Amino acid sequence: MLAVQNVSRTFNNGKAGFQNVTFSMTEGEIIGVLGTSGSGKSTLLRVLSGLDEEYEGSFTLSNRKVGMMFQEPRLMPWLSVQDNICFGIQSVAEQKLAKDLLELVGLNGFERHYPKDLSGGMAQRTAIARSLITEPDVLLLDEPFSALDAFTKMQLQDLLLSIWRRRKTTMVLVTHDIDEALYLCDRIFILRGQPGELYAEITINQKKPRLRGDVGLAEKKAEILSLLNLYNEIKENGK
Amino acid sequence: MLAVQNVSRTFNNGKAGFQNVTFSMTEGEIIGVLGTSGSGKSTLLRVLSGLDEEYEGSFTLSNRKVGMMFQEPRLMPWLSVQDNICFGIQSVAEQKLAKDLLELVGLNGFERHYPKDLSGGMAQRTAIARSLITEPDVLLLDEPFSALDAFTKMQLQDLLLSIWRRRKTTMVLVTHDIDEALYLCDRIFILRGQPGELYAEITINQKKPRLRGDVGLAEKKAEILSLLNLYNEIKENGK
Amino acid sequence: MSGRSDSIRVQINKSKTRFTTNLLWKNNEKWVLGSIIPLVLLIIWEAAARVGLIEAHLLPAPTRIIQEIFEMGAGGTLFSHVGATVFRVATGFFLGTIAAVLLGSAVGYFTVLEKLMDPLIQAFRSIPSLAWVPLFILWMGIGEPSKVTLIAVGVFFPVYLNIVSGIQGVDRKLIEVGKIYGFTSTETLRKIILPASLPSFMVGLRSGMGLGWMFVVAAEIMGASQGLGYLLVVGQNTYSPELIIASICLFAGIGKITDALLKILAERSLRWQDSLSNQR
Amino acid sequence: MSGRSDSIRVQINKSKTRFTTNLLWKNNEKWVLGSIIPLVLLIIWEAAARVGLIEAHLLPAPTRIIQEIFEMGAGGTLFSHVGATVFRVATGFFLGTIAAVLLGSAVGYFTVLEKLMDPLIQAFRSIPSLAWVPLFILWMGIGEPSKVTLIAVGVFFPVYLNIVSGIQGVDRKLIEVGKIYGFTSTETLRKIILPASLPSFMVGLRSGMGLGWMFVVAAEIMGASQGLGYLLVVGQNTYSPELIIASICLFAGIGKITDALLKILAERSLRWQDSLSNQR
Amino acid sequence: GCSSNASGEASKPKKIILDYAHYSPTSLVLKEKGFAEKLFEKEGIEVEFVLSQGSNKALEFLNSKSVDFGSSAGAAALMAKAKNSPIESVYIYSKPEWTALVSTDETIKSVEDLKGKKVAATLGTDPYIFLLRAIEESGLSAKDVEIINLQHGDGAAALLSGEVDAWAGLDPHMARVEKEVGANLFFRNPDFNTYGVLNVRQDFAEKYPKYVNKVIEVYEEARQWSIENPEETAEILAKEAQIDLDVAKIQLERNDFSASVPGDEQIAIIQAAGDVLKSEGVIDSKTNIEEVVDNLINPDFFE
Ligand SMILES: Nc1ncnc2c1ncn2[C@@H]1O[C@H](COP(=O)(O)OP(=O)(O)OP(=O)(O)O)[C@@H](O)[C@H]1O
Ligand SMILES: Nc1ncnc2c1ncn2[C@@H]1O[C@H](COP(=O)(O)OP(=O)(O)OP(=O)(O)O)[C@@H](O)[C@H]1O
Ligand SMILES: [Mg+2]
Ligand SMILES: [Mg+2]
Repeated sequence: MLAVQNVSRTFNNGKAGFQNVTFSMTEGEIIGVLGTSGSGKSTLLRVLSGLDEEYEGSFTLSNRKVGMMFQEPRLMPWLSVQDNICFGIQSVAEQKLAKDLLELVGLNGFERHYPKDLSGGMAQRTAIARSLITEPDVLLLDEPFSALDAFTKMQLQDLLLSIWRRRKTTMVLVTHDIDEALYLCDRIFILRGQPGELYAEITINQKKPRLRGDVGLAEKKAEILSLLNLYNEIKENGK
Repeated sequence: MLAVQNVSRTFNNGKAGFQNVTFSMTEGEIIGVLGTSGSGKSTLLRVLSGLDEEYEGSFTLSNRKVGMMFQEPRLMPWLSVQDNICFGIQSVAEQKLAKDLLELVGLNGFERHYPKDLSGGMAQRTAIARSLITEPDVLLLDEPFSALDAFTKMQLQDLLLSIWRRRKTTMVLVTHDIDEALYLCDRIFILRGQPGELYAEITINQKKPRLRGDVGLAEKKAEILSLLNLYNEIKENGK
Repeated sequence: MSGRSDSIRVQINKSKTRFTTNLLWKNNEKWVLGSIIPLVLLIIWEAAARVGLIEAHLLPAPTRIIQEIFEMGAGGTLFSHVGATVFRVATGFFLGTIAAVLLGSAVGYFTVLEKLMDPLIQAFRSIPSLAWVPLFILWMGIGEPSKVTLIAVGVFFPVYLNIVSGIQGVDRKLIEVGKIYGFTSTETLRKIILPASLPSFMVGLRSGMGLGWMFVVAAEIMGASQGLGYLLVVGQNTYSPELIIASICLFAGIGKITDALLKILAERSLRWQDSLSNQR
Repeated sequence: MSGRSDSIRVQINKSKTRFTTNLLWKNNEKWVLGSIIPLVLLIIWEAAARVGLIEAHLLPAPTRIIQEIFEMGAGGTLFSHVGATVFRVATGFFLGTIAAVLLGSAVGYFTVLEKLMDPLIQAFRSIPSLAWVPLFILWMGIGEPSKVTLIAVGVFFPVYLNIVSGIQGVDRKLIEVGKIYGFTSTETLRKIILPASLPSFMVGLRSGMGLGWMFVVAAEIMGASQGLGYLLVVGQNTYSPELIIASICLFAGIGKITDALLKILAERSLRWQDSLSNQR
Repeated sequence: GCSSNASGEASKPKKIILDYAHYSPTSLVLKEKGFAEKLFEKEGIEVEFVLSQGSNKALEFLNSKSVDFGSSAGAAALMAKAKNSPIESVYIYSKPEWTALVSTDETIKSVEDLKGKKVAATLGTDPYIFLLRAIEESGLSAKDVEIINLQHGDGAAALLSGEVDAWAGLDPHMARVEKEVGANLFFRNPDFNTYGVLNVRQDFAEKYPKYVNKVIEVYEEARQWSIENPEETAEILAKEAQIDLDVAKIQLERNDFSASVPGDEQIAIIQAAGDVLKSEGVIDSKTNIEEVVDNLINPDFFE
């Protein structure tokens, strides 16, 4: 479905961005991307979505409708929440869907608000709804739940799962929340360095939906933390 | 030091914001604020910092230098990272401090970049450095580490602690990360509802620095989750 | 750093009480404050004229001017002069704005077009209104079309300039959102770029309207027998200071009205802006 | 929704190769493209004049105009005319800009000042350049000061308008950052508001420069014996189309140059903008 | 301007466009009384009036075919003709004394007193020519005075505010300054004024010579009328030009409507003006003034 062949995109004479990334994805797969800040995760999504064409290497993406949620909400300040959600759709038929999504992300009663009157989390939820409304085949998500409280976050993770179950959407999910990655993804990529390189790949075979408190997942978490070179750090800090 | 007396700030004819918040703080205390998205956490900080004067009720804040970090980075787009960090200071003497902070938040080598060329996490770290450079007595932090990976996040939490140890800075920390709140705070407030109300207050007596894997903290976490009405939710989802 | 240094702050129900009592003042404050300086100036001017500090044949007293305007009003000519000019400016403004929007958005959005056409347009921008007059007479005669077109030319440039740079200043991040949805150029223009550059466009409109009023004099040199610009020129040709000043006052007054309308329009359409002005 | 529908994309080392080979073209492309349309127009005009489609006493051929300009250049008068006008415009531009920055930032930032002064200023904005002439002669005589001041008046308004609305459009979020640091009004203005409204200010400068060139004609009606505006008026009074067109061309040419300078300045100082134009 | 297109029979224009101007009272009377409309209505020809705000505008309108007949000062017509404007002067609408040298300074009593002084005039216009000829006649040269180029109205203002010592004035500014401030016209000479001439576009004259005659005919009618009704003429002028009746009267007193056929007298004066303009460089030095004037003045349409 998606095959990425040795793609690099660097800035500053190769001092930032990412390089030599190779992987492939099958339909309906959910891939998580973890990595230190500035390791090129957002840049990778920008390349995959076609926004950045200055990359080197090559990649194939079958003829699919791509949806993307950016790291910042990027709402149109002149549109109300409702209109922002409907931003990408032309037909009136989808208005119903907009209503549903508004409900699902918990923004009922805020349809008429302008972005400037939203809280950070509400803006992020609006952006989530906007990226879901076109029902894309490939969904690129850049830290979609970073500004949400634990409660809302879980709700929306489940929303994402339910969409995946219904439409077999292929997803690439950039996140900093290891639990989130473990709960949602089939494979997790770990980017490290500056420019970032694909450092490790972790496969999670458990069927979705998974149990949040699962022991197998907890083990994976320890593995990931050690891969991110964190385990020692934590011990050190905790003395 | 800080005494808040029944303060309310609502929007939309009392349908959003927060109301009837009363608490007081002693010098050097770190208070965590948890709450669902849109429950008025940022609004509370805006009121405390003096940016929003349309509140009702009253509060006293002894004559202190207040520092604030906003939920969004709010960098000046026309200033480089270096100049953004130095934005609040007048004297050249503090340039040295800027250099140190740049190092501490891990932005070495990016001094000359404009905000548009930064990754989300890097922008956030610049904002952190900017709010720390004035060495304020009261620090209001609005989800300061939301865009950072687990690794960087822990580093910066420790940075915050070291500053606290050195200067006994009083802090109000809004966060969605329960572990973070447990690691850093003396008391944790939980806001709930729309408009948000102070629903619960949890005191953590353990001395800082704490152990991240501490069992006592894990118990508190369960308590907080249940307070946020999450516990049942999780069970439900996990079936 | 000074730090916010108010030690104790107590404010109870501040906003609520404020709201009801001061509503009347709020509504009229703008007008009252706005008229203070003009009134003071008028009074000084009148006094100076009365005392004889200013000679009447150079600068007649305000009362004389108002009388002149009233006489014209009573004679019915005022209305036709004002009407003719307002009509010309309105039509010219309309046409100029349309041209500027079309050309401006094309030039602002397509780099090639900018490179092709912008240099020429910028060169034309500094040609004075008076210089256009003979050319317009030559090309279009002295009828209403050439007058309206000349005004449109005046309106065009600031609107164009503001649109182009408004568009070029649009946040790349928002445009990328459109790209994700596979927007065509026209869609991007219509749904993202134009709304995003609206603040700049509004300034352009107001600037353009100002220039429309300026160009109307040049336009009405072209064989008009009605209009404020005509009055001004007649005043200058027949050495009637009261006519000159009366027409200047009318220019200022009506110009101010049109500008106020545009300003209200701008405020209405920019409510969504998270800006200094909306904060108040 | 159309969706991005390119099935296969292969791009290897695209940016690197592009960079080296096309450097020469990149540098000159702007000039080459920019001159296409003017050149075509010139050729059509020359041809029409040669064939006799345009009568010479109405619109002389470009070669005739160029010859006229060269004659003036050879006679040494060209330089003094251009010099006088450029000097006036430059001084007026400088003064007008300073006044606009001071007044504009005060009015834009302090609501009270806006309510007090903005209405009056907006009213003055629609007074045509020609209308100011008798008043300026009255107030300041016919010397250089009144000319420069008149130009400054012309420059003032667009710069002022753009500054005020630039300031009022500044993102509240950034201003709040300043409040946290306890900035005084001047600090806020200097460190946040002015830089943030720089894009708008730059458009204002370019608009203002355009108006400076327009007002110079009105200024040079006031007893000048040198300058492009003077040439234009002399051309009109002595029925010399080649003089008129030559001065128009000079206006356009020099106006374009000043605008290009300002545009470069704008581009330089707006590098930080995350905008459409910086993306290219 | 697509005005006088021949329709059907080539010898008859569809529409005749005349100009009217505040400096030509005859044209105002003509417009007000509707003589032209009366005459041409019978032939089914439309008449349109266009306001000229100065000689230069009238000539510009002629050039661009926006009018068929335009009123200007004789010298202005000459300058345009020297630049190949296709026009002919076929009628004299008045011999105006519209210009004189004006000053508010008591010490300036003659042209000689202007030596070293500042004098305002509008380049290329009748007052300018008048000033040059006056200076020349008095034995001074143009270099002995500082001529400041100001529009007519601005010149008056500059004189009154003391910016200049004298002003080559033009009615009605002059009449007004005289009446209201008591400025003194220290040098007058009607013969230095270059007459008010009615010009026609050459192609119109060639195509419809008969109608040139007819326009002259209605102009004659208007001229007669204004000679007979000076009071009403003043009223018309005051109303049209929006000036006081008194000022209008002074202006009319300085207009001599007695002669209307262009002839040697006019040719001589215009030629003299042309020589001055040529020596001042306003008209190209290669121009043969005599020939140009000869081509310009065409009395043949009088019958
Ligand atoms: N200027 C405003 N006008 C109207 N409503 C506002 C305004 N500012 C905030 N609100 C509303 O107040 C409520 C609380 O906002 P606030 O930003 O304090 O939430 P929060 O607790 O910080 O949420 P989050 O965790 O999502 O950042 C929201 O419902 C928001 O819509
Ligand atoms: N337009 C640009 N010009 C220069 N450098 C850039 C540009 N865009 C991104 N970078 C650099 O590329 C690197 C990777 O950025 P990217 O946004 O992909 O990081 P990220 O992995 O998403 O980090 P975060 O987790 O903080 O969002 C950063 O060092 C950044 O400074
Ligand atoms: Mg990122
Ligand atoms: Mg918030």
